[in-house]
Amino acid sequence: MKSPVTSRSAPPLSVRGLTKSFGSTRAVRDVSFDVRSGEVHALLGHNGSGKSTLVKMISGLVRPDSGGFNVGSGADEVLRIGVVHQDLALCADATVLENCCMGDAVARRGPFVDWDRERRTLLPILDSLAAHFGPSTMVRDLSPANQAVVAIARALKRGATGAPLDLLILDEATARLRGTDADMVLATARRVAAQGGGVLLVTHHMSEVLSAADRATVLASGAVVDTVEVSSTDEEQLLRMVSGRDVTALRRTPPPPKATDQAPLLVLDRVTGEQVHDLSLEIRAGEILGVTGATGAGFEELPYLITRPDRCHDGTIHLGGVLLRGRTYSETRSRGVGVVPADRLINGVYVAASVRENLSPVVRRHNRVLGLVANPKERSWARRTASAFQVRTAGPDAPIGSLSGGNQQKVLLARVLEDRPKVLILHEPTQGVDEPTRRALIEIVRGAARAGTAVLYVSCDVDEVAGAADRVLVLRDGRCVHESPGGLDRADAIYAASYLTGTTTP
Amino acid sequence: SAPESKTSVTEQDATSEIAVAMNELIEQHSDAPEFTPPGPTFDASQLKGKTIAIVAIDLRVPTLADVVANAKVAAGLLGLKVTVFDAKSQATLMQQGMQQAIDNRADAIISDGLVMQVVADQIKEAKDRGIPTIDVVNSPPVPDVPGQGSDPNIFGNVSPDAALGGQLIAAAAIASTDGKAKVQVMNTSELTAAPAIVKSITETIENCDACEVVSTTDTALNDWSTQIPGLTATQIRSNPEINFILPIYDAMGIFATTGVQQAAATGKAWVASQDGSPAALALVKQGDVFVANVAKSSSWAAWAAVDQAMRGMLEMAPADPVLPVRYVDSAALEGVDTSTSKSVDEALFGPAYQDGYKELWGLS
Amino acid sequence: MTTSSKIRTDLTVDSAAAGADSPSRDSSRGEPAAHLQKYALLVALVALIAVFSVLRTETFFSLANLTTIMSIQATAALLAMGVTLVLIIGEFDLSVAAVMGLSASLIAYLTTQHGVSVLLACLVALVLATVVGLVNAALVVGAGLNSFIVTLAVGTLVQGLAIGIAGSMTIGGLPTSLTYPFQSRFLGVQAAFFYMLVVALVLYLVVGRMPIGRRMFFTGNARAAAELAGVRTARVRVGVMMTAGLLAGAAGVMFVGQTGAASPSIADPFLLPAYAAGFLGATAFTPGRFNVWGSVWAVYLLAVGTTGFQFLGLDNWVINVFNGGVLVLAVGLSRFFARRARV
Amino acid sequence: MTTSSKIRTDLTVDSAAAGADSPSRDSSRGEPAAHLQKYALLVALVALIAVFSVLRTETFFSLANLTTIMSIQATAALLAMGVTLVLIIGEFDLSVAAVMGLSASLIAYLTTQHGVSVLLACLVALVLATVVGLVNAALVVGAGLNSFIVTLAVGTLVQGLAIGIAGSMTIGGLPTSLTYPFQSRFLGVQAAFFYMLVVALVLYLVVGRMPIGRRMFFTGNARAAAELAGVRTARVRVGVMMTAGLLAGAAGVMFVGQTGAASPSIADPFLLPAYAAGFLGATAFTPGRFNVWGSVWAVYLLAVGTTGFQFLGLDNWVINVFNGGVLVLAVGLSRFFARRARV
Ligand SMILES: Nc1ncnc2c1ncn2[C@@H]1O[C@H](COP(=O)(O)OP(=O)(O)OP(=O)(O)O)[C@@H](O)[C@H]1O
Ligand SMILES: Nc1ncnc2c1ncn2[C@@H]1O[C@H](COP(=O)(O)OP(=O)(O)OP(=O)(O)O)[C@@H](O)[C@H]1O
Ligand SMILES: [Mg+2]
Ligand SMILES: [Mg+2]
Repeated sequence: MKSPVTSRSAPPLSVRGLTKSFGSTRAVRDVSFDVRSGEVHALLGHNGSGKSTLVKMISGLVRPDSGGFNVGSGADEVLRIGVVHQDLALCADATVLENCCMGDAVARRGPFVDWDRERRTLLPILDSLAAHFGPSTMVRDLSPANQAVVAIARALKRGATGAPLDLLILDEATARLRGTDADMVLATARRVAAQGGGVLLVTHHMSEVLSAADRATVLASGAVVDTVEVSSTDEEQLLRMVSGRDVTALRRTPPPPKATDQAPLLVLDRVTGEQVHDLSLEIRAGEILGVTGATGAGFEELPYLITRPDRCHDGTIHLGGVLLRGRTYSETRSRGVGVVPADRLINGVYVAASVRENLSPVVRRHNRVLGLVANPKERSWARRTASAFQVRTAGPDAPIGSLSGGNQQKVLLARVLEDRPKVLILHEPTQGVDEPTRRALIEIVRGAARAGTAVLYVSCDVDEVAGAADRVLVLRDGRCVHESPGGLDRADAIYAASYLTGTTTP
Repeated sequence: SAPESKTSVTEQDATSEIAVAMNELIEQHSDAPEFTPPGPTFDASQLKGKTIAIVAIDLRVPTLADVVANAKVAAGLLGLKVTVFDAKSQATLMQQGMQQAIDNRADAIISDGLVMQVVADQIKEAKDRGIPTIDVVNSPPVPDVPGQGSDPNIFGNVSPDAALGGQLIAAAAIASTDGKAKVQVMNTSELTAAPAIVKSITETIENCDACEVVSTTDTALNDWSTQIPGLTATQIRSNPEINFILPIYDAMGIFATTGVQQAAATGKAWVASQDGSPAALALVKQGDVFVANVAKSSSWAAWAAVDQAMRGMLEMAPADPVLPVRYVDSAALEGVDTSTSKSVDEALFGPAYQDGYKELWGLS
Repeated sequence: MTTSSKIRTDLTVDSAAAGADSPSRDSSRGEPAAHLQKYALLVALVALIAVFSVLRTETFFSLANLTTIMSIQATAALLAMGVTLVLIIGEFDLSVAAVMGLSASLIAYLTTQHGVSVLLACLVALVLATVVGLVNAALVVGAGLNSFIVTLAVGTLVQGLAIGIAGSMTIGGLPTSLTYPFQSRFLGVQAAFFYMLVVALVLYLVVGRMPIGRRMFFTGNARAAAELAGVRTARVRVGVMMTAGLLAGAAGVMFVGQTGAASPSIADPFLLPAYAAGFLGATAFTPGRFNVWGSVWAVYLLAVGTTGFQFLGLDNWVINVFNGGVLVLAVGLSRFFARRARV
Repeated sequence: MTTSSKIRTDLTVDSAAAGADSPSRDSSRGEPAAHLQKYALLVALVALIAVFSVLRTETFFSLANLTTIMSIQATAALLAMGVTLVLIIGEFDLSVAAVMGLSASLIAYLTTQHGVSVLLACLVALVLATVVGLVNAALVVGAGLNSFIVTLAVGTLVQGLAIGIAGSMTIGGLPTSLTYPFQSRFLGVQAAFFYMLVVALVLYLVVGRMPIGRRMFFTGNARAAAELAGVRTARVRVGVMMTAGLLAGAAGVMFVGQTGAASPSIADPFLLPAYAAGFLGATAFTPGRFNVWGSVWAVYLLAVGTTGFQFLGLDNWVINVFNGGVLVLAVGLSRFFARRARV
C-alpha cells in the first residue's frame, strides 16, 4: 500500500521553530518537522498539545509568535493546499455544493458562477468518498459524519482541477468516521501522497497511523517529543510518547452478573423515525448497550428519537414502565435521561461562556444558596469536576471556546455524568479525545453502569463499541441486522456485520 | 369646474357671489401686514443681562429652528442672554428642559412648540417661582384670557390665528373653483392647533352650497414623508371629483403636491395650505399644483415671543397674542427669493415690524 | 468553530436540536408547497390586489393607480436594497436613513443656494454617502465594534452634519434639470421606477449569480467558517457597507428628484419600513435568505396593503392595524408553506 | 461547524478565524485593563460629568440638574431593561415603544374620560401589555417567525389599536392620585427613580445571580445546546417576551405618572435609544453580555451627554454630532480595554 514517491525537490511542508502562545497558555513551542512529498505524515498528541493551533498557523489563520514554515516548492505555480479543520468550517444553511465552493476560486461562465461545472467537478470527488448524499443536500440535514465527508470533499476539490494537491491537512477529519468510511479517507490520503503531494494527518487513532502513515511526529504540551518512522515503531510506543506514561490496553471487564428477571429500564418497541425502521431494543439497569453501523445506517438518529420521542413516526418508548412522549428533550430529561450529543458545537457548548457555565447550564441544586448561584461554591465544584475529567483549561472561568476540541468534549461528558442519569445516551462520546483520556472516559462510563445506570452507547467506532459495551446491536438501513455480546474479541464479527453486506443473524 | 387660470385667483373667475365674497376676504389679507403695537411701550434696557430659556420640542422642525435663531437676534439687541434646549421630540426631555430652565433660574421661558399637557406641571412650577412662560406658534391664540389659548399657567401666547388660516385656505379653494370646491382636508390630529384649523376649514366650506368636504384624512406626524404622497394619489383616484387638497400645514402640502403629480392629476386638483415655509412657497411660486399659502413669519413670531417674555419679566399685562398672516399665490411671489426663510420673511413681511418692536422697547 | 455571543434572528425554522428539522432550499424537490413558499409574496401581493379590486373595482384596480404606486415606492425600494445587502453579511446599518437625508438635503442646498450644477451636486452627495459607509465599515470591521450601535451613532452624527450644512429647513424649488429625469413618465410610470428596476437587476446578478454573492452569504451566515475556508470576510464586509452607504445616497438623490424638496431629517421614517421589507423579502424567492427581489416585492406588497386600505376609506388607525396584520400574515404564510414543503 | 442563518451582532471581540481570540471574561485575572473595561461606562460617565462641570460649573453641576436627569430618565431606563432581557435571549422586540404608548395613553384615557380608578386603569394597562408580549411570544416561539419583523408588525398593530381607543391627541390633566406616587420627591429625586432602581436590582438578581439568568444566556447564544442540556428554551423565551411586554407597560405607567399626559405615539422616540442603551451597556460590567446595570448606566451616560452639550450652548447640529461621537467613543473605549485585557 505504501509507495513513497520521491518527485519534487523541496518538501511540501517544512516547519521551523514555530511558536505560539495564547495569553498564558503556550500552545506551540519551537516546533520543527518536514512533510516530504509522497508521504503521509501523522501528527499525534494529547488533547491541547497544539495540533490544531499548528494547523491553523500553517493554513495562515493564526499568526505565529515566532518561527516560520515553508509550504510547497515555493515555485511560481499556485499552491494547492487542502485543509480540513477540526471544526469542519461548514455553513449549515447552504447546500453541499455551495459549501464546497466556499472560499475557492469558483468556475465561472462570464462573470457568473458556473454551477454546472462546479457540480461536475464535485460529483466524482463525492463518489470517491462513497458519500450517499447529493451536491444539493442541505448540510444541516446531514449527520455529523457526513458533514465531515463534505469538508474532506471540499479540501480535495482544490486539487481536482488540473494538478493534484501539494499538501492535504486533515485535522481529526476521521474523528467522526470509522470503518470503511475512515478507510476511504485514508486511501484518499494515500492517493494524494502517491501523486507526489504530502499529507499531514492529525488523529488520535493509532490504528490509522499504523495503517496509513509513513512517519509520525508526536507533540506533548506544544513541543515535539520526537518524529519517528512508523515502520519502526508500534502502538504501545506511540501511546507512551503521546501520554508520557505506560498505558494499559483496554481490557473488557466481565459484565456484572445481572438478574435477568430484572425488568428492563429503557424499552424501545418497533420504533420508526426518519431513518430507523421498526427497531426494538431493551436496556437493563447497569447494562451498556452498544449500537453501531456504517455511516448512514441511520443509527445516528437513534439518540434523538429517545430525547425527542415525538420525532418517532411509529412505535413506543418506555422508561421504567412509563411511556415517553415528550415534545422537548427536557421532558425526557426530567425522567432521568442524560445525553451527550455528537456535533459538539451546535448541540454541545456555548463557546463564549466559561467552562463552569458550560458544565452546568442548569445550575445544580447544591450550587445554589437562597435561589441564587453560589459562585465561589460552584467555581470550586467546577474546578474539581474539570480535573476529575482531565480537562486542560486555564481555569473554570476561561471561555470554553479557548479549550481544545477534545477538552471541550470532556466538559460535555462531565456535564452529563454529573447528573447521575438513570439512562445515559452517548453519541460519539470520545470524538476527538486522545487515546489515554478516551480509555479513562470509557472507564468512567463503565463505572456509571456499575452504579446502575443503563447506557446506550452509539458510535460508528466498532472497536470502541465492542470494547465498551456488554451487548452490541448493528444497524443497516435503519434496521437491526446483527446482535452480539460485547468484547474486543467480537469486534471483527461486528465490523463484518456493519460493513459487509449479507452477514445477518436471525 | 376647473378654473381657466390655475396659476392665480383672479376676478374674472369669480362669478358666484360666494366666490366673490371669498375673494374679498383674500384681498384683505394679501398685502404685507403692517405693524400694530401689541401692547403699551416699555423700557427694555432695565432687563439687560436677564436670561430667556428657550425649550424646543425638536429643532429639526424648520419653523421652530427659525424662531430660536431670530429670538437670539432680538435678544442680542437687548443684551438678553438666551439658552436653548432641544427635546428631540422626547416627552421626558421636554420636561427636563423646562425643569432645568427653572432650576437654573431663567428669568423667562419660551416654549417652542412643546406639548402643553406634557409640561403642564413645569409651567405651573415656573409660574409659582415667578418665571413667565411664553408659548410660541403652537396653540391657537385667544386674546385676553389667561394663557391666551395655551395652558392657563402660561403668561402669554404668540401664534397666528389658526381659524383665519383655515378660513383663508378654504377661501382659496372656493374662489378658484368659482364656488364648486370639492376638497380633501388633510389633518394630523396630534398637533395642538389641528382641531381649530380643520374646524374653520369645514365651516367655511359648508357656507358654500356647491362646495363639499369630500374626505378628511389623518396622517401621523412621523408618516408625512412616507405616507402623504401615496395617500394624496389614493384620495384623488378614489374620489375623482376632488379638486382641492387642503393640508393643515404646508410641510404636508409639499408631499401632497408630489402625490398630485404622481397621480398625474396636475390641472385637475390643486393644493392650498398655510404656514409659509420656504419650500412650500417655492412650489406656490411655480403655481402649477400648490396654488395658495397663508404665510406667517417665524421671525415676527420670535420677536413677538421675546416681547411677551419681557412683558412677563416686567410683570406687565400680556400683549396681543395674534400673529399677522399674509395670503400669497404665485402672483404675489413674483420675483421673491424663496430659498431661505430669511429672504421670504423680508420679502413678505418687510423690516417694518422689527423697527416697530425696537420702538416699542425704547431702543430707537 | 467558535462564534461569539450574537443576536439570533433566525430566518430559517427554529433550529433547535441541530435543526434536525429545517426547510430545504433545495429547489430540486419540486413539491408544490416548496414553490408556494418561494412565491408566497407574489401570491400574497396578487391576492391583496384582487381583494381590493373586488371591493373597489372602479377605483383601485385602475392602471393609473397601480402605476402611481410603482412610481411612489421606488425610493423606498432602493433603500430597502441597501439594507438587504447589509443584512446578508449579518450586520445592521441604521445610518441609511440619515445618509439618505444628508444626500437629499445636500443636493437641494447646493443646487438652490449655491447654484452648483445638478450633476456635481449629485456626485458630491453620492461620494459623501459612500464615505459614511466607509466610516461605518472602519468602526465595525476595523475596530470590531457592534454594527447596530455604531451605525445608530453614525446616523445621529451624520444627521447633525447635514443640519449643520444644509440647515434643518426643508429646501424646495429644485431645478427641473434634477426633477425631470426622475419624474418624466414612460408607460405612465415615472422614470425613477425603472432606474430602481435596473439597480435591482444588477444587485440580483451580483448577489444571486456572481461569486461575490456567495462570499457575502457565507460571511453573514457562518463568518468563522468562511474565514477558515479562506474567504476574506473583512474585505467583503467593508465593500458591502460602503455599497449600502452608496445606495442610501442614491435613494436620497431619487427622493429629492421625485419630491423636489428635502430636509436632513426627511428620510427618518423610511428606516424601519426598509428593514421590514428586508426581513419580509427573506421569506420568498430564496426563502430563509435575504434577497434583492424579495425586498423589492416586499416594499410593494406593503405599499399595496396601505393604499388598498386607504381606498376602503378606513380610519388611519384601522389601516395601521391592518398593515401590522398583513405583515404578520405574509411572514406566517411563507413559514407555513415552509413547514408544508418539508413534510 | 454549522450554525443556523442569523444576524450576527457580535458583542464580544470579532470572532473570525475560529474565534481564535474570544475574550476571556475571567475576572480572576485581575489585570487593570480588564477592570477598566468592566467599568469603562462608569469612567466615561464620571468623565463626562466632570468635563461639563468644568466648562459650565455654575449651571451644569448643580444638584438640581443631576437630580432632574435622574428623575426624568427613569422611564427610559425601565424600557431599556425590558429590551435588555429580550436581547439576552437573542431576540428583538420592536413593539415595546408602541406598548409603552398604549399603556400610557390607555391609562390617561380611562382615568380622564371614563373616571376609571387609577389602580384599575394601571392594572388593565399592565395586563394588556403582558398580553401583547404573549402575542409576540406566540408568533416568535410558537409559530417560529422572525422576531424582528413580527414585533415590528405587532408594534404597528398595537399603536393602531391604541389610537383607535384613546385617539391620537395628547390627553393631559391626570388625577394626582396617579401622578403623586411618581412625582413626590425624596432627596430631591422623584420616587419614579427609586422604583426604577428597585426593578433594576430585582432584574439584576434574576439575570446575573439566579440560575434562570444562565438559562437565558444559553437560550440566546446556543439554543440547541441549551435544549439538550435540559433548558426549557421555549419556556424561557415565552417568559422573557412576556416580561418585556410587562416592563414596557410599566414604563408606560411610569411615564404617564411622571408627565401627567400621554398619547399613543408619544413613546416612539424611546425605541432606538433603548436599544442603543442595551448594546452600549453590553460593553461594561459583564463585557460581551447584555446586562441590566450596563443598560441603566448607558441610559444615564447618553442622557448626560445629550443634556450636557446643550448646556455649552452649542448649535443643535453640533450637539447631534457630539452625541453620535460619544456613543462611538463609549463603545470603542471598552472595546479597546477589552483588547488590552486579553494581551
Ligand atoms: N483561541 C484560543 N485562546 C486561548 N487558548 C487557546 C486558543 N486556541 C487554543 N488554545 C489553547 O492552546 C492549546 C492547544 O490547543 P489545540 O486546539 O491546538 O490542541 P489540539 O492538539 O488540537 O487538541 P485536540 O486534540 O483536543 O484538538 C490548548 O491548551 C488550548 O486551550
Ligand atoms: N447531532 C445531531 N443532532 C440532531 N439530529 C441528528 C444529529 N445527528 C444525526 N441526526 C439526525 O439523524 C438523522 C440520521 O443521521 P444519518 O447520518 O443516518 O443520516 P445521513 O447519514 O445524513 O443519511 P445519508 O448519509 O444516507 O444521506 C440525520 O438526518 C439527522 O437529522
Ligand atoms: Mg485539535
Ligand atoms: Mg449518512
